[in-house]
Amino acid sequence: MKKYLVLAMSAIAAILLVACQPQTVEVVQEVEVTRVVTETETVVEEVEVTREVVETVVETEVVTTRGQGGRVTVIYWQAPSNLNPYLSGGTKEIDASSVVIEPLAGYSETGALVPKLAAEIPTIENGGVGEDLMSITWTLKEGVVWSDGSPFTAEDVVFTYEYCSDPDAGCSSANFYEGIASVTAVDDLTVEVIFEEATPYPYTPFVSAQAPIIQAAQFADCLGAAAQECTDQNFAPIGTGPFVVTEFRPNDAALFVANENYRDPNKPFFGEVFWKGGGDAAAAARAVLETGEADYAWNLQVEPEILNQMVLAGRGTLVSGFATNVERILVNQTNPDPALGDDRSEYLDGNNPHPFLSDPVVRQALSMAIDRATLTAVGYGDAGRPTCNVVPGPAAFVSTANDECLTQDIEGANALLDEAGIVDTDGDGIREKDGIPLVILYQTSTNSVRQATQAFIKQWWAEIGVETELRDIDASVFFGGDPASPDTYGKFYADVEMYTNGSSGPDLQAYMGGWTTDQISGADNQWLSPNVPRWYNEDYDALYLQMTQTADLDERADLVKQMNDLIVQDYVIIPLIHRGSISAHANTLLGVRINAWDSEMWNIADWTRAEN
Amino acid sequence: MALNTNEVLLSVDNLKMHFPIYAGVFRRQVGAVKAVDGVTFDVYKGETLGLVGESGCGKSTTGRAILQLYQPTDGTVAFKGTELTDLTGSEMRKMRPNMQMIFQDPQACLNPRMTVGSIIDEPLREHSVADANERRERVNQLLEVVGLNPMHANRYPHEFSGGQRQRIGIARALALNPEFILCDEPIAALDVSIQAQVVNLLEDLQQELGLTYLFISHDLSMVRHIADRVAVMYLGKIVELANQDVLYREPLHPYTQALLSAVPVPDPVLEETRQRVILQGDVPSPANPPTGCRFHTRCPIAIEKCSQEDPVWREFHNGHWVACHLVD
Amino acid sequence: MATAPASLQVDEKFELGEHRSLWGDVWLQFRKHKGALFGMAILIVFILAIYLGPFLYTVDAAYIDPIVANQGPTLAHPFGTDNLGRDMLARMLSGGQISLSVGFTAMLISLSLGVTVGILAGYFPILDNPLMRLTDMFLALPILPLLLVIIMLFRDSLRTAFGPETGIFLLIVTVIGATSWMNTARVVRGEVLSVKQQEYVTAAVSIGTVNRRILVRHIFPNVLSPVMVAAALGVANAIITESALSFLGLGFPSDYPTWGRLLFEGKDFINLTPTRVVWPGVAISLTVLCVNFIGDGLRDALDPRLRGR
Amino acid sequence: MVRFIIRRLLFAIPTLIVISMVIFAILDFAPGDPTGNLPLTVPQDVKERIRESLGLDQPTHIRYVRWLRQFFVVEPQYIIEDLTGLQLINPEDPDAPVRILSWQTRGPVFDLIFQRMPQTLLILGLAYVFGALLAIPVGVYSAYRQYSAFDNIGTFITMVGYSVPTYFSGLLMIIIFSVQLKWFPSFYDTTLEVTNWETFVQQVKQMIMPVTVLSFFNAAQVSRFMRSSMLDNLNLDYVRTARSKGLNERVVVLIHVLRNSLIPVITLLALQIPGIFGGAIITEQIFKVNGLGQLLITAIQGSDIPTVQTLTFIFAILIVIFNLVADVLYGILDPRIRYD
Amino acid sequence: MQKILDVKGLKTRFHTQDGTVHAVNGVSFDVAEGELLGVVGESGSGKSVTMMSLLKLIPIPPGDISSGTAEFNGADLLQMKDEEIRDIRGSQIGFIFQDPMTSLNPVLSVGHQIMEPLRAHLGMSKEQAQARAVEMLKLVGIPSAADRLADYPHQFSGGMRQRVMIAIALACTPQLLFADEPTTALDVTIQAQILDLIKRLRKELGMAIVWISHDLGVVAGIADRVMVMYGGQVVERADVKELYASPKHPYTLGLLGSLPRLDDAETRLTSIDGRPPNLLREPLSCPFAPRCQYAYDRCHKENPALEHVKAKLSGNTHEVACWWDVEGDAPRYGS
Repeated sequence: MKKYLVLAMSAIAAILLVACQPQTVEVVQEVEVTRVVTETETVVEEVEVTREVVETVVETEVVTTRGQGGRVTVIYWQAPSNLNPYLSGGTKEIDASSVVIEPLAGYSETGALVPKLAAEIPTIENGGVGEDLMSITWTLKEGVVWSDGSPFTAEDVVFTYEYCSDPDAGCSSANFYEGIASVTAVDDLTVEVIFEEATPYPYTPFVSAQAPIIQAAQFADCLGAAAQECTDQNFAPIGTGPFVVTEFRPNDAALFVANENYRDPNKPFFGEVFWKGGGDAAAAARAVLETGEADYAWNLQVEPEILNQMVLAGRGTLVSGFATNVERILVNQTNPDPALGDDRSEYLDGNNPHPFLSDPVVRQALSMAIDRATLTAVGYGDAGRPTCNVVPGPAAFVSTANDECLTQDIEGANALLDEAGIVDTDGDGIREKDGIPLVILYQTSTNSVRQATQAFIKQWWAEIGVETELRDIDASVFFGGDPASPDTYGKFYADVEMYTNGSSGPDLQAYMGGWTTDQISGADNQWLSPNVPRWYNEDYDALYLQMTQTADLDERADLVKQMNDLIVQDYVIIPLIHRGSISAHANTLLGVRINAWDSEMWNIADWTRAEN
Repeated sequence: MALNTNEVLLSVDNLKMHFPIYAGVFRRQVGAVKAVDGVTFDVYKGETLGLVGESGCGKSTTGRAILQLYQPTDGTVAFKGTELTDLTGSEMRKMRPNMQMIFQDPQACLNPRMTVGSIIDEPLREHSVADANERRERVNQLLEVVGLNPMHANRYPHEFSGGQRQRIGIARALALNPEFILCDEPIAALDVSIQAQVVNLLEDLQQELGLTYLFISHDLSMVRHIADRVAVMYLGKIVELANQDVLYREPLHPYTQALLSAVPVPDPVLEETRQRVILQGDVPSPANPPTGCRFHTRCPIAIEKCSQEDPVWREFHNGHWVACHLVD
Repeated sequence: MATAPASLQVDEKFELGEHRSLWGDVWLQFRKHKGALFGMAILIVFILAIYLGPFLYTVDAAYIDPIVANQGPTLAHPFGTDNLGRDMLARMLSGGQISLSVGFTAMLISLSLGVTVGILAGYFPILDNPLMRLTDMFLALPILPLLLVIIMLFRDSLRTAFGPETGIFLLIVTVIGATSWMNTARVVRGEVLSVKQQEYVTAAVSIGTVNRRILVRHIFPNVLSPVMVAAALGVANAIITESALSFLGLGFPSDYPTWGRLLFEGKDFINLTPTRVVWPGVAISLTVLCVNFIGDGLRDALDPRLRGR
Repeated sequence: MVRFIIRRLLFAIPTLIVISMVIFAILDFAPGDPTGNLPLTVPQDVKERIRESLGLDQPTHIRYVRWLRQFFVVEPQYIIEDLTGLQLINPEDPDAPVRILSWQTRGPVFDLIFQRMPQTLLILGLAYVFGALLAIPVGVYSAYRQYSAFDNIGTFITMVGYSVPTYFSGLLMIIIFSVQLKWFPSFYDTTLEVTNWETFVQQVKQMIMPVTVLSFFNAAQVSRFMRSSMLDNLNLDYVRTARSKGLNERVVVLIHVLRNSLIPVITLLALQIPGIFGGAIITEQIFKVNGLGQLLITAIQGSDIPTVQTLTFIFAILIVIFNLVADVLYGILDPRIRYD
Repeated sequence: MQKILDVKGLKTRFHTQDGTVHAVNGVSFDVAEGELLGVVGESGSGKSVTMMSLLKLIPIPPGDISSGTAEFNGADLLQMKDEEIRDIRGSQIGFIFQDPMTSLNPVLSVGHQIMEPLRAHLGMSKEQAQARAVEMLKLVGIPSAADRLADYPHQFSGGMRQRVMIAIALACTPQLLFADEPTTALDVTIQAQILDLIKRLRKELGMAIVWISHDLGVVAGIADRVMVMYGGQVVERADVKELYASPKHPYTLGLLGSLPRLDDAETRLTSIDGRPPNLLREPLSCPFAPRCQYAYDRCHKENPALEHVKAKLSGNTHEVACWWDVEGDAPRYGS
């Protein structure tokens, strides 16, 4: 009962307080329809991607008032388990909390920084970033208040830093706050961050939905180990965002109502967000696209043909956004032979090379045999694009040097292997290199699309005389960091493995740093380091060192491209698909701009509903 | 009738069989069902000793305790001088061929999943060294002895009628040439016309093979017919033991008297005039038997002493034993 | 000894009915149960199809052919294809082999555990209490969650030890078998307790038969009736459990098409290619239905009260 | 009877202790990792710190003892506080005992369970009640008219009822009634509060499909059981006695036979009650009812060990309790049985 | 004396999967007011089925009463509708069964079970029925009757339960009582108690009784007339003294001969060899012929009817169904 009262009161308040003023609503809608053209007699010759970008600027005289739109239903079939992104780190929690709490700045759907609680983005030009790259100074928007009415100040920002950087807190965004010497509140509206060393990209702390500002007053008792026990706070953080938590059911559902203290008096348009979880991706897609029970559904990892068929019902639209995630095959540069005991898959300063995969010719052939377009069409649809790079975005960072791999070339691969003298000597259909048959153990996590991909690739590799044994491991084991388990991706007790990775933000420095020699995964670092293929390249190490000292964006982009080409042309990583996020929204829901760089809910305050 | 010698084949002395009762939170023993509470008697070689009593009096338990199918609580059982209660499992196993058993329910005493041949063969397999052919010979012979067609050896028990099944049971008991056979109500489950077949068979076999029977039954007429001596049991004790003609002619114990008078005689003229002693009430529970003489609660002539003192088991006449305070 | 006593001569007249073995009798009774017969017939057809079918229908169940993806039934693919263009009929056949093998093997495991525990507990009073407390404990264990956890726990170690197919197969049948034996054990124990009281067991003891042979020859064959019924229901239960595990994504891996797995993978395609759901769904339901009917028929046929009615 | 109950409860204690150890041990050996589901962009050292903050670095036996204490000492205090309003635990006390916290939500597991209980109890409870209400008359009549058309059809339907897995029938229902006919929602809204007729209709609509599927399944089981229990009794001598007294058939069947036949059925029903709390994992999954079953499966998938341990242990306790209840019921219903 | 029950040509069959069981094959008999008719036969002779058929207590199907009439007080029981026969059961015809252990409903109190027919037939109120139930329990000799109404059957001993059964059967003071082997399951001393009770009740209440038994001794002591059944047929019928003094059917003779006598231990028993008749065959010949030492051709070809023969004792009637005159040692009707 209570929540309806609150709802009604806030609606009335909004109507009374806000003068009716005309408004411009900018609606950018990217509609992508992927259609797989299949003809019975021919091989899938192409995947035709029709991309239609409808960019309309709708001038309206429509008067929107806060809460006018009533309820909007959002399905996150994997429901959030709490609303404190610092304690969960999963996308579902980050997105859900982003309608309540906000960072200083976020990313737009193009990956560009946009101010949220900050008045503007600090740069060297406007003096916000120190010339020595050692500091950044954020100026906060004036007049922002928390949903409980108390003012939002720089102290809250400082508190957020203290909260997450406490090692006992188990903060899942702790890496956002690494390398910081101090965070100080210069005044109520100014925060200065001093880094420990020169930081060419200073926009990590307090930026994006993974690092939002929490209210100091509310979380005061939750520092350090106590963070785990602050259930009330974790389930209902007080925020500055467009909505306020009224009910939260972990792993099930949440109800939000419009924040009556939100800084934009006319927003949000919707008075209530009903956040629903449970079921699976297909059911979520069905609820938006077919039955119309929901307005928005997230992460629709469903076979593309199913989604396309659902779209035909005419109720909703699929939207997809792309960041840097790439599904890739990693080629083990070390010998994973179990006979080696503890030395299997250990780098050992280069003294344990893989018997045949250390040969770049073999790796190249493996890559050439793959038809990325088919994999995309069958497994990903709108949520994927074939790619030949480990850095597929942002646009300025993408190399075009490797695009010939987009075409499958089994003949070429065979020719390459023949030329290198890697041929089938004993007539069993499997090539041998130096007497060692090319038999590959290919592991990945358990997931139906991945297993389909594995099946395809096994078939193609068989055509170039390589035998593949497939193996899939439960995701929680494969991606878990248990040093005792032989099946983690970091241990890499296989010849090749496949998974998706990408940069955590538009800044690629941390991501690119993952393939330097000192990051080789092994026993000495509990297999936690990111250079999983155990790749060693002096040139790459040098380029990376250079990047850490370069602030200029164009130069950085150039370095990234060079590094990308180095690794991709050495075929230690075989990129397959640039994976995006795919969601669906009802046709009546306007203003959705899917964002792969930040929370998909980043602009929920701007969402409206079309008149029917 | 069977030949009578004075050679004691089986000697039972103060045999007790108590089944413990557990109760309470910790399942402690709180008492015992005194199914058999001190019985003493001898069985002579070649005779048939009848053991009669009503249901629950402990007659079957006595039989089974004699054959060590239950571990007796107290007392001794000597078979041809060998003390059975002291034997180990495998020693007892070697004794078993000498003492066999015929059961009440011809349906239940034959394993329905075994052929008649293998049922009769089982004791042979367990105890003899004979090979399969010799055993088959013996099975056929046994089937013929009990009047069944050896051709039917591969049939299952359910294909036979009750009387035929009882013959199969007898054949099994005879397989090992026992000296002693415990007949535990062998005719109770049979129709009248079939009972006579089985009883006649048992009598013929005794004659031919010199068997000794302990014949347990509730049917006093049949016991009188088949037994040389008869023991009457009441609530775990033997109250009277005598030669059959003596016992039926001059029963001493009031229970024996009542029991005999309760048996209907198939003669309407006799029935009209017969005087009956009709006992009142039911048999008390063996878990909580009355003090003193166990029969005193129902005894038409009980005196005070009966409820206090357990009467002594004594030989009243030559070979006529009784346990009653009031018999002089 | 050779001559029969005079009283017995007339027995030559004994007439016996038509010779019928005990199981023959059961079969006769079983035949009266139309549902059971029908179930038996369909199950036999299924088994034949599944085990002989692959010799006649030689399409590779794992062959991917995206050109023919998502087709309904056609001449080339009588059961249609899945989203990777794999032939559904071939997948159904190989899936059926696994599903049925799981059903029967898990049943055998469960049954041998249950029968062993039941017989030991029923026959040896000393073992009765400990074994029955163990049974109670297993009954009180929340099976499904533990099942899920155990599968996640041992899946990979067994895969490594026995190869991908045998490993997971062993795991699933063992886990299903090891968690479903308790009712059989209880029923068998009860039955043993009553069989133990039967005079033919006493007869065997009085003959001097040793315990081992009493168990094998007398006790075991006579508790077979409830065991057979439990066997039928056990198969049904195992098939359902396996498919439910697969349906939760925790059964066989995806390259191992059991019926449950096929249904799980097909469920999203229910509108696009409904056959993908219908074939495995109907196959599971029908098999379980048949087995249940057979169990029902067996129960009737083995019920001594109903026999000879 | 009282002594019997005490005895059984005493026996239950070691059983439950062993079960709790088994559960704890199995889960502890489970390979999952609560941070396994985090994106790879979260660095491994951060994950390590998260694991430490969850207490995963402590030895098993210490965690086991702590969990036992939480389960049997701390949580009951909170429950009592909730029920009575008494203040047993001083919230200001920094050493106040910590409740069992879920690793996924960081919230108390018991709160989660109480939050999930209403929908599970409502759906499974209704399905259970409907199932029994449907099954008993069907079972009675089938047995009474054994081999009649009603019995044959009923047998077939009940056989189908428990042979067709709920995930198949549920799937078909969703496609027919939600997608095609759009009669019922395909998602179950746990936040819906029934305040007026409209919301009541909404609630009924969202419950119809899961309740139907489950009650059909329950009814199939119970009616088979009811039927065979009736058949066991219908041929007994006392029924003939009742008829020989000139009682009419309704009295014979409903008073004499049903009374006896219901005894095993009622105990079966008692034994099924823990199942209501256990939730129907698959049905909840299909109809998106986020109840206890869904809680369990997400906890398993997310390696949320405290939640799985606590839930499974509660199920174990319920199973033990209702086994006892079934036995006691038997003693109450059947005058022949006297427990001591 | 008035006949209260007159059964003619009753045939009952059971259609089983093995074939049709010819359980009762043309049984005719009558019962006079206040008379006690003993029915003797071995298991499978059709004696119980006959009585249960009359009250339609056999399950139909598989049972099937294919022909016959049974006039009870002038109305044909076999033609009655279910409701009509229900009114007769328990109120005008009582029934006592063999096994008192299983014939009482274990979960209903004894009082309830006695009160049921009273309330159903006599429309008594609960209080009246209760009073009557106590009275009945006293009548059948159950001590402290009033206290035992609330007890359940398992709290009674076998003999007491049979008394309760009798109380139920006699609650509505029926004119006729079918007693189906009421003492077979009891011990001799308890049997003597029950027989005594029945004799007393018969004197007090004056109902007619059909007493089924396989025990010729029991029947000898209690019956006025005796009817011997074999293979679903009546083979001999006579007044009780006549029958025992001069049995005329070979089966009756055999039966008496195979019975050991308490008053005579020495004689060897004469057994009837062979096994009981196979009821699956239609009885076209004498059912006893295969076991009969007197049997000749005709016996295997024709089934004899029950015919009056000359009684040994004057004033008695005697009927027998046999082709052979045992006393004359010749075929009865020539050949």
